[in-house]
Amino acid sequence: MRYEAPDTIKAAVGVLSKARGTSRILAGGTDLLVQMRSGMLEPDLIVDIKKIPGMFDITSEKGGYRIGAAVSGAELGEHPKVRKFWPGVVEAVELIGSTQIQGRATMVGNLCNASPAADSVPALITAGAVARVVGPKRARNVPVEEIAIAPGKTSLKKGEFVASIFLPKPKARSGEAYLRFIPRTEMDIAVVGAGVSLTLNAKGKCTDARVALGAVGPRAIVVDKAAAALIGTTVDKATLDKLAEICSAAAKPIDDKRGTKAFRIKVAGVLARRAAAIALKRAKG
Amino acid sequence: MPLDTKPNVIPTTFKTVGTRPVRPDGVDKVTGRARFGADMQAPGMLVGRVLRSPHAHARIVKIDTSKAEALPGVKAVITSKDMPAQEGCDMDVLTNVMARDKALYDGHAVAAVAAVDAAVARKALKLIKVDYKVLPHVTDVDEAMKPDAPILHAHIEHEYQQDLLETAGHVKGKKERTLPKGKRPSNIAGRYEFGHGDIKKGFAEADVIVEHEFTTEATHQGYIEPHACLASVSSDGWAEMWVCTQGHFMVRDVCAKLLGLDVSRLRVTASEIGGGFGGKTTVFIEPVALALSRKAGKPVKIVMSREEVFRATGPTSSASMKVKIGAKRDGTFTAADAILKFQGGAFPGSPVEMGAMCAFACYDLRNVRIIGYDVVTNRPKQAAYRAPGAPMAAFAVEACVGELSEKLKMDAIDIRLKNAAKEGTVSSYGPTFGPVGLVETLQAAKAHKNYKVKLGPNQGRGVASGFWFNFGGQTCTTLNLNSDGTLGLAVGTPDIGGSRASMCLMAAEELGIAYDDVRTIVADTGSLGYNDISEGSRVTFSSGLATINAARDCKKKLCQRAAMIWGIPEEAVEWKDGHARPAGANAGNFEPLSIKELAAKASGTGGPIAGHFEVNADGAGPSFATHVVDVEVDPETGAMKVLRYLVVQDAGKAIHPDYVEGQFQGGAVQGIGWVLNEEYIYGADGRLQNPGFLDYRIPVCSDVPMIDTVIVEVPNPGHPYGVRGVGETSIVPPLAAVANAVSAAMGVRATTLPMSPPKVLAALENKMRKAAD
Amino acid sequence: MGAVHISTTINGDTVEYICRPDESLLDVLRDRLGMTGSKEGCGTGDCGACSVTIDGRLVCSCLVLGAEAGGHEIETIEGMADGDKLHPLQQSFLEHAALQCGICTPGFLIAARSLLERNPDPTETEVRYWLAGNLCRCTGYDKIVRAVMDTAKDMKKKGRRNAA
Amino acid sequence: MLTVKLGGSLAAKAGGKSEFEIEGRNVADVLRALGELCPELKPILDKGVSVSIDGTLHREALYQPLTPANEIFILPRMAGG
Repeated sequence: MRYEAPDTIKAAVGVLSKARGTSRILAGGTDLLVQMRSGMLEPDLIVDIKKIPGMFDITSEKGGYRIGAAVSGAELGEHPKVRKFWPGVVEAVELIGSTQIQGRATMVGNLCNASPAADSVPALITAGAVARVVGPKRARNVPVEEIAIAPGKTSLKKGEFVASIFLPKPKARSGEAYLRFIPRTEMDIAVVGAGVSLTLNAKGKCTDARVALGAVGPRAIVVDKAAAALIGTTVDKATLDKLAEICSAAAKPIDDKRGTKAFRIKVAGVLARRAAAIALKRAKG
Repeated sequence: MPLDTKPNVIPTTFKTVGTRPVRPDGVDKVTGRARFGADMQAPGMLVGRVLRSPHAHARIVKIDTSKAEALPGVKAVITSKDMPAQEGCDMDVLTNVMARDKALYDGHAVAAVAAVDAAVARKALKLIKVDYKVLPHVTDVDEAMKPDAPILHAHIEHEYQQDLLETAGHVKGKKERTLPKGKRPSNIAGRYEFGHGDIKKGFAEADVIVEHEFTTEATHQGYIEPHACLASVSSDGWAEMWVCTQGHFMVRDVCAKLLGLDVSRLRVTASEIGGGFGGKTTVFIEPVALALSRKAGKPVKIVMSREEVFRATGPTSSASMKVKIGAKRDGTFTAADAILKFQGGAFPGSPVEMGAMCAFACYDLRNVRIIGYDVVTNRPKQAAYRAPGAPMAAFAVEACVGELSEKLKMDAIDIRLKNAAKEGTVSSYGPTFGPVGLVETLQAAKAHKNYKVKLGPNQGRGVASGFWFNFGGQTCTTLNLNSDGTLGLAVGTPDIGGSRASMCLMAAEELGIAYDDVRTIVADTGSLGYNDISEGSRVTFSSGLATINAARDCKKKLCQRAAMIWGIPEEAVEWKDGHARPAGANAGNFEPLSIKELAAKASGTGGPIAGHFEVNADGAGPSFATHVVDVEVDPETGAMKVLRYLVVQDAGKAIHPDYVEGQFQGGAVQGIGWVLNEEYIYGADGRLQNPGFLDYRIPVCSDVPMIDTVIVEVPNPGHPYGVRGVGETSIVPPLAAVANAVSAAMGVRATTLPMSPPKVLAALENKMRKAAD
Repeated sequence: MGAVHISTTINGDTVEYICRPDESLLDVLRDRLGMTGSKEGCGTGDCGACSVTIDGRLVCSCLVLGAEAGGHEIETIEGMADGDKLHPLQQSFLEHAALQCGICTPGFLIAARSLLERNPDPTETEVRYWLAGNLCRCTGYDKIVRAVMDTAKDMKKKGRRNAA
Repeated sequence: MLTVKLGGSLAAKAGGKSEFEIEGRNVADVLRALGELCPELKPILDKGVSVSIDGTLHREALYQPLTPANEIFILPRMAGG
């Protein structure tokens, strides 16, 4: 196994493109090292991107913020502006693992590990986040929902990696939230996750919404029907119950060691409803 | 103590005992200096690794190690061929540490390598080619009992007829039906029965009868330190081992037997031990490390990975149980019946007998019967886990007691008080109890503020009591007086929870000196006589008893020296407050001699002064406990929150109250994990699906509240200071206490553990559906 | 597999080592540098027994490669006491009997110190969630949480006294 | 005559008989006599059992003196955690 720590994106793309066998990007390493340890994965090349300038930066851009690929959950959580604009995204990222994991784990890593249960992904989707993908060709911007295509699989091509994630400026009177269910209070992988974002007009009617579910399908599920159910309403109790129903119906989970199908279907609705209620509160300010 | 007829006078006041000083090994443990199993190095040390079966049940057709042996850096490769059966060795243990003709569970060791480093060792394992013939497997206890289940051991036979009648419907899916008569190969390794009276008659007298079937999953002790050992066998056959174990004398004797060594040629030193809870009372990698070292001619260190710990050490049994209790309107129990079926993994020896003996031990029953089945399955051989067998049995029994209190509209503590075992009660397992403290724990629990807190919506309160025997066993200690009057105490029982502090306290108390003047060490197998394992909550009792008597022996010698110095008869000298004093006026008028002065004069008065005591300690008094817990259930998700938790337990005498409370709290939280989230999950392929702390979910800090404790002290007449073991009883009530609380909160009886949220939510929806139609 | 040469700072001292690229920082600390105070309970970041800080940030050393540790400030349990003077948390753990077997203790101490550096006055809930990544199987956490909270109180009192 | 009771698996091995009248002065006598009365028990007795005398558990107190007044229970050997 080879370990490389290039100091430019160009150099990183270079080694990745030339590499034979399996190569992996190392940012926080909280998934990578576990996979290596278990023997699940024996990469021939590891490219540590933390020496590349900008990877640790959180920079404002067109009213939004660009988060570098190596920014840890802890650092993100300590950024007052980001926390104020996207509390749901920050909370979702902060749910990933323990304090120790937070010291290393990155949002980009959580996205590119392509786990169906990744906590930050539903929240990033509902926040309308866009990934900056760099590679042999010129950099492209990809909506986060298009990165993961199946468990452990991404749409990234050989030589490509995600250099940063852009969180667009939230609209006025908008709010978002992410909730997940785990058996314990900490340290577990999400059994179900639900992210909701919504925007209200001056009259308190919902004009725009996004709903995404985690851990109930091979990848995060964007539930447009649920969003549609919110739009045009004041997000009253009846609407929330309808939202729950739609989300439960949209969930396509499996039985596994972490939860049953029936449980995930029911709880997907419950969490979506609860997340929407929090988002509503936040939108009202 | 055998042959000791002196009446035991238990002091009522203590100077040192009962205080809470800092433990002697404390500073090393907060600074990272303490050396645990994996922390030891040896010159030229090799890394040992074990190859494990990926199959739950498979015949081992052939093992080709040639490629691994040829790999540069590999110094030894072994299989069962290198560990031939020795005269009189325990074949089950030998077969468990290295599979012979069959792999009996996922994770069963089939070969091992020693190499210059971990990378080479890992590579070598990949080069070993094992040719398996996969066989049908069974991991569920009820499935394994079926007459047509896949058979693990041809030599285990059982006569089915009678059981199927007796436990009709217990062998699920197999109602009474005709079977070939006589013994036939089976996974039922034993059938045990305890009890007395006439249960038919008893149930006939009952006004209310409660009956339920229960299941519990296997759980792991979950000690944070994986098994580790460093073995070094030299060419002349002398061997040394450094190992984290609850019993280094056991490790020495068992390994010597398995490998055909003279016991005297193997010296074992116990490292600091990072948790055991029963899981380190047997051997796994130790004989393998010795065999590798013998073959390689170099020291070999084996450290298990966490995955190996889960797949290949000894979790406890899973259980399938049926309990029936009858009571009169006034709450008096008229009869109790239980059938317990425990699978103990791939070899006989599940703790079902102890579970059967503990099941109804809390109650004074005229008519009681307990039947236990020991069943083998394709799972790792179970090892002891804190009060082995008792928690599951208590879960089933206390759940029924809880339901009786509801049906009879009686307070949960009152109904237990009404039937509580006390001095003179004929226990459900036979013997008559001496002085015991169950009633006292129930009264203290009822008086505690937690029992009076008003509960909110979706909240429930659970109560449960529990029992554990506590053991004594072989113990040998030496107390050496140093030239400056300080003392070195050598015990042979590994310190798994602060026992060195308790030993110092007892020695200091007996000699009337300061706690800091005594230093306790856990001596290696070459320095002391045989000591049984640190198990059965026996250490503070047994090593404490031996320590106190060694101190008395020491005092006697000190008095002799003083008598010599004063030129008066030995009987005329008494020991008080750390000084030898003339006993009364007519003994003569001499300045008392302090222990320091006598130590300084030792060489001139006959040489070193040391106290010794050797015993097979008896008279360990049982410890009873009562737990009260409040939980809240989220009716929409089945999530459960423990709001407050109370442990009340009889310690006989708390030597170091901090560590007594620590045992109470630790046991309670292990129990909370067992009832809420911990379980061995097997796939259809018979492989363990959750061999790690991510999905084997032990409680984390944010899962639990503070654990309130009340120490009850009903002295144990079998110990000089009245000590009872406390380590194990604390894990007996929690399963039932939490289950009763959750049942109360959601209004449905929880009968399967763990009560993970999916199960709780399913139960709630079931209830609503029922209410709907 | 090409070994990597690393120069870094551990507990204030410059340290140089050579390691394989797939070796964790924990392996390096324990097996190459003889610093066995950091423990391996799982090797997958689930137990926290290997907790160290890197540039003041709490991490599991089993989830860091030795190869990436170059040029950082690493703090381990071996550096927690100031000579023979224990850190207040170490003293408090002893006085509260906040350890039984002691295998998880170094990890808890490093994690608790990093909590008190950021939050000198934590609530019980904050303490419990911050320490959720440190598993203890012996104590039920009660005495550990008390030890951390009492240390926070004492340090605040001292702080006030020094200020006055 | 000592009255000796057997618990659990031991009674099963003794052909279901759980109470014996035995001539003897101590535990050793009792175990020897039981071994002779029920050969199926012998291997278990040799491996080691727990003996409860008046409610106190003894592991291998072979020469513990016994009188007809004692309550004597032979129980399976126990292991703890």
